[in-house]
Amino acid sequence: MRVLVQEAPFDLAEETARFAKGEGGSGAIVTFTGVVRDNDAGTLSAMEIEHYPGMTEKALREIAQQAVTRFELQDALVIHRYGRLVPGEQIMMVATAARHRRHAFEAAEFLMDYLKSRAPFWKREITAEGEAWVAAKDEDEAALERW
Amino acid sequence: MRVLVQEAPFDLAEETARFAKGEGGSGAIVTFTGVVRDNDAGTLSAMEIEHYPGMTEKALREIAQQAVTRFELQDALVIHRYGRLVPGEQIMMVATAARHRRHAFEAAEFLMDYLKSRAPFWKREITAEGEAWVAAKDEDEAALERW
Amino acid sequence: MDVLYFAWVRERIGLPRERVESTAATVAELVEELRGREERYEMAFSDLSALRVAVDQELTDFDAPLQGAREVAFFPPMTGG
Amino acid sequence: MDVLYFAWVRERIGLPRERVESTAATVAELVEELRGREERYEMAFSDLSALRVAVDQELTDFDAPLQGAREVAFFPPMTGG
Repeated sequence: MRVLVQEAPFDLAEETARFAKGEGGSGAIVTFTGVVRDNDAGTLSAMEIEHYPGMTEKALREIAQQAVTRFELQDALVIHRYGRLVPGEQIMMVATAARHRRHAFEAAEFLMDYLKSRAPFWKREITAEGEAWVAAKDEDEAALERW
Repeated sequence: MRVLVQEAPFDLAEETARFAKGEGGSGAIVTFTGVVRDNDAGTLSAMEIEHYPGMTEKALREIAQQAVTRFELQDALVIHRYGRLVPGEQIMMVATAARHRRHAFEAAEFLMDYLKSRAPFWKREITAEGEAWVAAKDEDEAALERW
Repeated sequence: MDVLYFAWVRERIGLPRERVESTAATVAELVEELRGREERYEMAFSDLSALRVAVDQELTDFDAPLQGAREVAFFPPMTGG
Repeated sequence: MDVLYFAWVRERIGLPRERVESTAATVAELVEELRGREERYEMAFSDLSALRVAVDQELTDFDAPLQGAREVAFFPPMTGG
């Protein structure tokens, strides 16, 4: 299990290769990568991500450990960035390895649903029109009820 | 959209990086990678994959196109190998890019469910005890009913 | 038309493809003709529920018409992924 | 104890963390003390349903006891991923 919270970009290809190499014959590997998306008006200049140093690592580790236990994962990876990111940059990734594809998929969705609403990150959008904190969505909270 | 049917190994890291680079601000990227898994007894020496040249490419292309339309994907990738593979080798991968993570996840699962039962591949396991064709599972056929 | 066999269907019949002259109107009729040939065909086609069929590289069922078909393939349920 | 503020809670209060001497038994009591201080606290804590709280880096609720707590953090609902 590997959990990284960092300001620097990560290398998706390298992380994916490393994870696949170490997965130990699990059969199924799922990755999810989040990318900063421009807004509909095309005016997003940056996304600033604030976090809670100390608690973030702890929360991510707990979420990843829950996923490993619940979905019988061989391995799990979580990388989440903070700081100032521009459209097109990768914000975060998760990877899961399991013997059965359904478990690998479910675990990755579980990780994402929990990261969205239970890991102490806050996003702020900087646009041509001004700056604003991204509001949490009711649907993100509702997504946790599946698990 | 990219569909590859090949005997040679593919480079997961390179394919993932290439896909992520071309995803055009979609926000969410999901990949699934299938790896040859040893059997429980640890006696699998190889997995031989037979396919139907011509129909395979056509079927994969149709399945990928359906996923793109149905889940509003920005892009989709399917790579599937045939021939003789040993435990630990990567058999196949799919990648999906969408604006919303749920769509990217669902599309990858849709692709996998259809690849399992609707793409003309047949697996044969070569073990210390002998050789046998892998039987299709009822649950794989049932999985299609979700869609 | 060309008739193709894959996986254990190919093994039972003993060849991957052959040219078949037939006036069968449907896949089912073609299967009946083949079964009448030799025991290895009878063995391969003994349980149609264990078989799948594609006509001109499209999955279809045993009721499918063969008019104009160039290629018919028989194989067990697929195990991709 | 240390009290931390994140995102717009930090902006409204005007600082990221401060040392607070308090005998509040619960998070809710601590919030009441802070609201009584200045208008910027009153503004930050006006709608508790829009806030989340962590005690010693564990998410909890406003009824949580503060006995032995070293660090309390207030912030809006999280938006990770």
